[in-house]
Parts: sequence; structure tokens; C-alpha cells
Amino acid sequence: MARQRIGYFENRQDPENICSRCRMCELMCAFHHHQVGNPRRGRIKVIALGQGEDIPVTCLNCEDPPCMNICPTGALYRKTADGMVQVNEDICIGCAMCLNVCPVGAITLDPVDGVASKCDLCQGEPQCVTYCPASVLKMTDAGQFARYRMKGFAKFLQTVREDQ
Amino acid sequence: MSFFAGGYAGQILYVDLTDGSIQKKPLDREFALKYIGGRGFSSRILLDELKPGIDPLSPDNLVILATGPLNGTPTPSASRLTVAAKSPLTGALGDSNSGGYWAPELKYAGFDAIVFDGRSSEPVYLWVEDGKAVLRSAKHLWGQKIHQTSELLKEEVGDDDIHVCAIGPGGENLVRYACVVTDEESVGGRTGVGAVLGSKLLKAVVLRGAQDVRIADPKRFKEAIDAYRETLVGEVWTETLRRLGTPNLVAHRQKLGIWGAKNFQRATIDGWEKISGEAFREKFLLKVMGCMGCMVRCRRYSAIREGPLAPTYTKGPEYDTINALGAKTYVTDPAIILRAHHLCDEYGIDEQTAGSSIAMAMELYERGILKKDQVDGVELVFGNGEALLHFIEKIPFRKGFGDLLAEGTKIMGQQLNADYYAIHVKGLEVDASDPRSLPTRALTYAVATRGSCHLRGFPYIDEFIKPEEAMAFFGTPSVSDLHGLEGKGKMVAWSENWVTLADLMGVCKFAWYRSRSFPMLIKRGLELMNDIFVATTGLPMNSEELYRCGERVYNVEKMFNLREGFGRESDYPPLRFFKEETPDGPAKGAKLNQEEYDRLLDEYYEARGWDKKTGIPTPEKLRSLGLP
Amino acid sequence: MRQTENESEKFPPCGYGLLGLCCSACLLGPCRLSPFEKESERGLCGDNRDLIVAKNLLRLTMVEAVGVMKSLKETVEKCADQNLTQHSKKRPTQRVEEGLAEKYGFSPKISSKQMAQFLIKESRNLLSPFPESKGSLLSSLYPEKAFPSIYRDNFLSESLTSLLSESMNFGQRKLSEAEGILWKCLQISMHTLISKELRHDLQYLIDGEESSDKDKKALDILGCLPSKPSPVIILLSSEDAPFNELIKRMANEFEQNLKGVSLLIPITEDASLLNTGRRLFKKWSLSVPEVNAIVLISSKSATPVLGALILGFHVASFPPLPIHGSGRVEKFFFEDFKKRFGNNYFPSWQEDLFSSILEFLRGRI
Amino acid sequence: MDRKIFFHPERCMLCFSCVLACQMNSLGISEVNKIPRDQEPFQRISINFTHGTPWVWKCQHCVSAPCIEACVSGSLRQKEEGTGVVHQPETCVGCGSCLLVCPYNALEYDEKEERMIKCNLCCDEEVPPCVKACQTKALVYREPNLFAWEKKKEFVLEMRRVREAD
Repeated sequence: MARQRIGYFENRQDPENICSRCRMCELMCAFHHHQVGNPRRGRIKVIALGQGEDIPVTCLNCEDPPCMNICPTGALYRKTADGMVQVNEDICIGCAMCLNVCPVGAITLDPVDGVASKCDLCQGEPQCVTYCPASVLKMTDAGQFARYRMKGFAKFLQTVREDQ
Repeated sequence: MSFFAGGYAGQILYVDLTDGSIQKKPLDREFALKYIGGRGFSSRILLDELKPGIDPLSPDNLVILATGPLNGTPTPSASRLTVAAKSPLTGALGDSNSGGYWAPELKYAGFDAIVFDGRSSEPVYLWVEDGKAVLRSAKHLWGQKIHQTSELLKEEVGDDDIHVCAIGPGGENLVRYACVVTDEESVGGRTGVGAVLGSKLLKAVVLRGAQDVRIADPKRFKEAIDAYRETLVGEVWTETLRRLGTPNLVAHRQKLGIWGAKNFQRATIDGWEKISGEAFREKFLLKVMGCMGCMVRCRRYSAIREGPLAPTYTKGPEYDTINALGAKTYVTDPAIILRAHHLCDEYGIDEQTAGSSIAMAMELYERGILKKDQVDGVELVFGNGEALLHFIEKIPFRKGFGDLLAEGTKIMGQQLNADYYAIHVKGLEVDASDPRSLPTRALTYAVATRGSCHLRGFPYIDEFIKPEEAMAFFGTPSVSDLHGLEGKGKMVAWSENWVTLADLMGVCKFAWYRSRSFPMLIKRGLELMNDIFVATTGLPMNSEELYRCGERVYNVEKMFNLREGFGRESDYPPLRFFKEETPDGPAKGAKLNQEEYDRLLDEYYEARGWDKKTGIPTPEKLRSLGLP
Repeated sequence: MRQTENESEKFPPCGYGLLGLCCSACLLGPCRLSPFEKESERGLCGDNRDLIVAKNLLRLTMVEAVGVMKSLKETVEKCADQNLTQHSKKRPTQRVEEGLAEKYGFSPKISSKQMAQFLIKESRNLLSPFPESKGSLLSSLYPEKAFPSIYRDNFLSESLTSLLSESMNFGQRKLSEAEGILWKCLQISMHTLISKELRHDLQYLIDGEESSDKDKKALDILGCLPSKPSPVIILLSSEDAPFNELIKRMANEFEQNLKGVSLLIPITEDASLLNTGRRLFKKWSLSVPEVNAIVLISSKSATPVLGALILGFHVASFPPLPIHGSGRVEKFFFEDFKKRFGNNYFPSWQEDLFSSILEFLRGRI
Repeated sequence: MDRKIFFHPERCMLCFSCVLACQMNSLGISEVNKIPRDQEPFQRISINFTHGTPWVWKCQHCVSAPCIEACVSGSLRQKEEGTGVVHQPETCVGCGSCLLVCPYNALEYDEKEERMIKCNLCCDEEVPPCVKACQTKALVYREPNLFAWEKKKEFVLEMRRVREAD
């Protein structure tokens, strides 16, 4: 199976099926990993662009992850070849180089422990997916996400044809 | 630093604006156990620290921003902030409750509540970050609207990820019903706390926090919130609220014929479909939004994309928007309602009082009590949307006739000696619906401790409680009868205590009490909430004790009002409801009956354990609640 | 409050640029030699830092020169294809011609047409790579007595174009001497100034009103010079110059500190420097270096600074020339120059600039 | 959490202004015209091509820094408040053990004084000179999580552009 990650699947036609910035994902993520309420320790973040544009962002689990490649201590690692990139808190020195190279800024420094913290898919059952009230967050992989986009584009083409 | 196992941040921030001194006081454990948080804290602090009979806009008044123990935890819909002060609009206890993201952020920044005292010599704003607080000059922000204010602040801080609680021009110009706006869209509207902030020259409170809100017993907490979620998903009310938001009530009001249209001269609206929840969803809804950790997601985000008023992007509308700016003024153009709502939020004035005041002015104008030259030559008649927008632009700056409108209906009535047309209780306008056909609701609105309010109690129980449940719980089946009176006083008292808990915990009432079965209310409101509370804070608590906390706080508020001189006579609905019959609609001909109402009130006082003549809580009652 | 970055200024000044050590001459570059590396360090093309600094300066002057040439060319064409005689009827005053005639040493009766033809010929010489004949212009306009320094080792050339073309391959050629390049810079800027002045005069002939009227008025002060030679302070700054306020303040300070001795001449056109020198010479029949005239220049371009220097004025320029990168070039400007012609270039960044200039003037009174 | 220096390789044009600024700061000079010809400056920041990308190498101010543990004289320590590894040259003995453990080779040995030199974030200034000098804002001075947040925002804006396409 391909590399898993958290994907954002929205449906612009249905106002209920778009991220509604309730930030439940952030809260549950922080709660699951640290047993506290503190969104800034969550590994997923809802970015608000204003005018009703909100999009959650988290690790894309890149094919060739820069964070893992640059990590000087090997604190970032993959258990299996197609597994999620994970952080070994014990050997992370908090040099923040992974922050610097991450293309989407999915890695943060934990404000309390001061080690790199990133999405680890909660060992298989992601809390953000379970608790998302709009159910726009799904476990996915690059291929599936691409298919989803294609579908959206196909729909668009359809409308164009209908217009003519 | 906090000795609480979880939930509370354990600190209260006291800011004296006069000399700019800032001090942190640890939160007392007993205090927390007695008053839980939110409204409990604010009411108690106001009762203790305010001198009786002070001018609400004087430096002596306090402004309290308080959160509950559950704010900041992943509890569903635990997002509510309580802003409180002695109200400049009513002179009684004034508090208002808003959602959004600000209350949790205050916990992350390390405080349970902020208390503002005194008056600053120049405009300032308070910057709070991770337990550190500092006052900064806000000269450059003074006079800015809500959005500009937070834009400027974000630029100044160099971070978009901050949370701003600000007042608009309304608050600066001491409009008596100015509101406090958090995160640009969540409005603590009623009772005009914004004006008090304005009088203190405090423009904004800006937060950024990364501190933990600890949870005493994570395992139990997880189970509790999962159970709580279960009660929410698949709940009829939740579904409706998500689909239509509070505007779904429009249809309901029309069905029962309890609109307060045309300043309560009509009970139904012709062409109400245009302003129904469906209509707004069809035409304007961009997407459904939710406050922090919300499972219900009743918040709308709407946009006017074409027409003369485009582009307007705004949160809302809520039912009360439509009621105040639409029904009362009889403006049935949804776009204008939305625009007016947007302007109210931008200028930071309470749309409900604003709508009511304008509606009252419209009636006075139509009755010839107000002359055209008095109202700046505007054709101020019902249904005139331009007039509505015109004055909403004027009120925040107290321009022209806006100066009088900015005083609220009570003072308008006194100045134009037209008290009869001022539809308010204790100075706060009747908002939700026309209670003439439903005395129980009249009672709820009338006895509410902040003036007429439909969120202080939960009279709607009678819409769905089953007779046997009523028999079992309130000792009379007539509680389940929509128009029956017996046992209603008791029911109202119970619902008030019970609803108060939501404000204490900082949980949203829509996740809390919107339900279609009475047992569910008990389960969710008391048992589950008790579970979550205990799991979060690790404090000893049980559902009975929790209920008594609600009752205690309510009595504290009553004591505050009594001290400010609001006795039994102030627990009556406006005269109009006794004199005039409901003109039309299903409830045609209904009006309140003096004897009936007195009986209800007596029953209510009895259930509360208050003196029937004066409404003063009896000593034994207070003792039983552990109130000195 | 909390400054996250260099929001304060959009583009912080580039240190290498100010030093003159950033070379973008070839496609291999840009080369940036660190001022801290040892002298031996070289750019990719093999130039050492002295050459890079010098060539940067040369590039600067050449670019400016080309601009001036263009405008001169346009004026000449404009002037050539209109009939001046009948045009002159419309002109209210003859003052301009008289001024010019007197300046170029013609009889006052000369018609504007002839004068124009003469000027055009001279301009053509300057513009064309192959000057027709050795015109009498330069020698008459810039007498050796007034400007001795420009008569050293056939400094004056007939044609600016040929100068530029020489300098072109100068820029290319390897192992050229830094000093040689700097000479070219001076030469070019000198001729640039000359072309500018020619252009102005032609402009007068075409349309009577005088483009640099301000300067003319300012120069009239020279009329009321004391009979006894005394130091002169000249302010050269265009409106948009960066350090206007600064040099104005300095000049005023000088005036206060040296009562009655020195006098200020604010001018805006660098071409007016030539005229100034000439007038000074007329007045006291002293060469410019002897007069001790000091020019405070605030300008974005290098031409006025170099021009003023080679004309023999003492110069303090704001901002300074970008030459700090190379000790050799600095030496050339600060020492060699003084040795050869006796006029100094005051580096404007030194703290005691003001006092040193003051001292200098005091010594000359 | 305290601010750190972060680097946007896509913005860097290799102008070396940061290096010059760092060197000048080490000699306590502010204007280029005052650069002396005789003194040897320190350079605590360096640019080179790393896998074909320009990259600025400097002290990353690790939260749990190995150099601090390695230091024998205790002259390397965390800042009192927040994070940031500061070095006191006075007590440094120049044993170079920090150099051995530093993953970024961010320390330099000063033969003259026989001690180490490293980036102290120019603690006395609001913004480090290297960041101030950067011509293209490739160097930024930010809280780590704010930096990550901004990157997320860029990414989201990109996503939105894509979404508007279909």
C-alpha cells in the first residue's frame, strides 16, 4: 500500500462539508499526544485565510522527506519504507532544521518539550479523522488525493460542456 | 503554578487602568468549587467589589472577562466567554456571553479571568502572552472599526495567529448597548459592556498563549466527551441547527404566531419565507462554521455577492438578527438585514437593542410622537430598510437622532415620555419572541437577572416533556401543556438554575440544552457535565452539588439586582403585553392576564425560596446555598 | 514594537556595492570580493580588487556620459533643422546672445545663426568618433591658466565618443593599471561636463529662456567678490539629491565660523562648475586650484565629483565615491591627486570631516 | 519559545551581505567605509551550495544542544529566558569538544585568542545584523512555530489557487 497521510476532502457545493474552523482536530491531536488541551501542541493546524476560507494542514509524508534527510541525529525516521515519518523525542536536539526545510511547515517545535513534533497518524487511527465534525479529514495517500482532484476537475469540465 | 489538577489555569488577572498596575492573584479553590467559573466568577466578583449604586460608566465600575473550567479542553462546544459589568443600559447586573476562540485562548495564555478596574488616561490595549501581561498605547487604534483594529494589531505584533477582543466606535462613543467583539466575529452583545470598556479607554485585549490546559483524568475525560458526543450526533436539534442555524426558528415563530413584529404590533409577518432559514441558506450561505471544538456548528458564514450591498462578508445571521433588524422594524429584505447585521458587528453595537430602538422610533414616528425634523428628515416608517441602515451608520457616532437612539429604549421612552412603547424589562429589550400567548415565556423573560432574556431560562421544556416525566419531576402533568400554568413557575426556576451551569462551565447552550427529550436534558446537562467537570478538574463534585452551584449563582445575581433596587416590581413584562391583545395570527386575541401572571410569579418565588412581596431570598435559602 | 525583520528599510544598502567591490562585468559574476580577504584575492575574471573598484567607477562614468551624449545629439538635430534667424525675431531679448558671444569671445554683432553653426560644429566634433578639425573652442573656453590640471599629458580630447570607445576596450583589457582607468574616468567626466554646457548654450539659442536660470543668478554673486582672493564655498545639489539638508547645514556652519571670508554659491547643474571656474579666473586671474574653491557635492552620480576634482576644485562629496574597497584607488584620490594638482578630495565619511575642512579653509585665509 | 534565525533558500541570491554584516559586527563596525584593512574579523555565518541549493550555515541554537553537554568549561549555556545557546568567550578554554559534537560545524576556532567563536544571536540587538542586512528577506528572525505557521499559510494559498482552477 502507498504512503498514508491525512488529506483534506471538501465539497464546495455543500456548505456543511467544508472545514468549519472548529479546530477540533487541533484539540484532539494535542489531547491524544499530550493529554492536555492546547492546540499549539497539535500537529495539525487549521489555517484561516478570512472570508470563510479555512484549510487544515498537516504532514504530507513526502516521498523523499527533506526533514528526514537533513535530520543530523536521525531523530526523524521511518519504521517501514512506506510508513509515516516519525520523531524519536529522546534523541531530537530541537535544532529546528526540519522546520526550516519542511515544504509545508508541517513540523513544529513543541512549545513545552522543545522537540520536533509532527503528525504520526496516531499509530493508525488518526484522532482528527475520527472527531472531525464535518468529516472532511480522511486517511489518504497521494494517489487517492490525485484521483479526488481529477474527479473535481472532471465535474468542472462537465459544467463547462453544459454551458455550451 | 496552579494547584488545580486540571481545567483551571489557576490565576486571575487584575488590571487597574488608572495607575496601570497589573497583578495576578491565584484562584481560590473554595471559590472555584462554589462558583465554577464564567458567569459565576463575574457575578460574585461584581457583588463583592462594586459599591452599590455607582454610575456604570464611571471608573468605579468593573469589567470582567471570565472563562469556565472546560474552556480550552476538547469538550465539545466549550468555547463561551462571559463578559460582565454593571450594565450602562439597565443599571442592573450586565453580562453577555460569546463564543469563538477567545475564551480558550485566555486559558492558554494562563488566566481564568481578567478584571479591569479604573480608567486609563489615554487609549490602551492589553497584550497577554503566556502568563505575562502588559498595557500598550492604542492611540493608533482608537476610532478604528473592528476589522481594521485586529488587522492593525496583527501587523503590529507581526503574527496573524493572535486573538483579539476589541470594541468598535460604538464602545468608544459610549453607546449604551455597545458590545465586545472577539476574533472579529463573536459578539458579546447585550447589556452594553463595550461601553464600559470604552469609558475605561481600553480598546482591545490581545492574546497569544501556548500553555497547557491540563486534564486531571484523561481516560475518564475521553469517555465522558465521547458519551457527550453520542448525545449530540443524530440529535434532531443538532441537525437542524447545522443545516439552518438559529434562523430555523423563523418558521417556528411564524407557526405559533409569536413574532414581535412592528415593535410588537403584529404577531406574524407577510412574506416571512424571504427571511426564513432556508432562504438565507439558499441565497447567502457560504459555509457552516463552528466555534472552538464545536460539534453543532450552528454558526453561519454568509456573503452578499451581488446587488447594491455587495460585497459583504459576515458571520451570521442569527435568529435574533432577523428578529431585531428584520421583524421588529418589519424590514423583510434579507440582504438589508445581513448588511445591517454586518455594520452592527463592525461598529460594535448590539444589533438587538439597536433594532429595537429603531423599531420603537419607527412606531413613535408613525404615531406622530416623533416629528420628521427630530429624526433628521428621514422617512422613519416600518419596512424602510434605507432608514435602518442610515441610523445604524449614525448610532455608533451619536450623530443627529442617532444620539438618542444610542441610549436604548428605556431612556428614549423616558425622554420622549413614551414609556408605553418601550418594550423592555429592567431596561433590556424583549428579544426572542412575543410572550403574550405563552405566559411561561413572559415569566422567563421578566425574571431574568440581566433583563429580558430568552437564554437565562429554558421554558421550552413544555414543548416536549411528556406528562409522566412532568409528573415525576415537577409533580404536575400540566407542565407538559404548552398553555398550562400550574407548575410552570417551578419549571422555570429549575431550568434557570440548570441553564446557568452552561455559562459557568463555558459550554455553548446549543450543545447543552437543545434537545427533544427531557431525560436527555438531565443526562447531558447534569450527569455528563458533572463527569466531564470532575474528570477535567479532579475536584470533588456531583450532579446535585453542581445544580446547587447554578442556583447559588442565580441567587447571587438576584442579590446584586436587589442591591441596585430591582425588586419584585421589576420582574414584570412590559405593560403593552397586559393591555393589547395579539393582533393577528394563530395566537390572535391573546394577552397576559394580571392575576395569572401574579400567580406564576408567586409560584416562581416560592420555588426559588424568595420572599413573595419583595423577592428577597430568604435567609434559610441563602444558608442552604452557603451564601453569607 | 516587535521588529521581526528589516521591515524598517525596504532594501538595506548593499555593503559590497558601497565598497565598490561588487563586479558584474561578465556573465561569470557577480563577483563579490570580501573586504576582509587579503589583497591578493581576485574575481573570476582575474581582476584584483583595485581593478574592480576602478572599473566599477569607469562603468559609472561611461553610463552617465552616454546619457549626456544622447541629449546633446538630440539638441543638435533639433537646432539644425530649424531656421534660427526668423526664429530670433520672436525673441524678446538679445541678452542671451550677448552673454554667449562674450563667453565664446565673438564680436557682439555675430548673428545667432553663425553662433549656432559654430556650436553645432563643436558638438559634432565631440559626438563623432572622427573629429573633423581641431576646434578652437576648448582652448578659448577653458584657458590653461584657469584650469591647468586639464592640460596635463594631452588630457583634452576632441571627441567624447572616441574616449568612450577607448575606455571600452580599457574595461576589457587585462592587467591594465588601476590609475590608468581612473584617468579615463576623470577624462570622460570632464568631457561629459563640457558636452552638457554646450547643450545648454544650444538650448538658449533655440528657445530664449534659460534652462538653468537659478545657477545664472547664483553665479551673479561672483560679481560682488572681494578684490582680494578668498576661499569660496560652492554647493552643488539637485532637488532629488540624497544629502541636500546635510550639506546645506554644513555650508551654513562654515559661513558662521568664517565670517565674511568665504561665500556660498548654491548651484544645481554640474555643468555650471565650468562657468564658475571661468568667472573666478576672470575675477582674480587665478587658476582654480589657487583660488581654494571648495565644492560640497550631494549627487547620485559620479560625474560631478570627478569633474570638479579634475577642474581643480577641492571636493567633499555625499555620498562618497564607492572606492573604499581598494587602498590603491583611495590613495590615488586622497594623495596622488593632491600631489599632482594640489586640490584635495575630502572623504565624506570621516568623523572630523567638518573640522578638517574648516582647518583647511582657515589655513587659506 | 524564543526567536531563531530561519532561512528561505528560494529567496537567497548569494549576495553574501549577511556574511559581511556578521564580520563587521564582530569588529563592532556599522558602516562599510570604516572597515579597517588590518584586523581579522570572525565569521559566524557562512553560505555555500548544498546539493545545488544555496544554504546558510550557522548555529541553530538547539533546544537541547549537544555542545552545551560537551562543553568542559561551562562557557556554553542556554539563555536564561527562552532558548538560544550563548557562549562566553571569557571562560572558554578552546578545547574544541563542542566543535566535535556540533552537527552543523557552527563553531570556529580563534587561534589568536585560543578559544571558540559562535553566533550569539547578537543578544544586545533587537534583530541580528545578518537578518537586517539580508537583501531579499531570505533570512528571517521568527519564533519557530510562527515560521512554520507562515509556511503553512503559503502552502494553503497555493492550494487555494489550485482549487480555484478546478
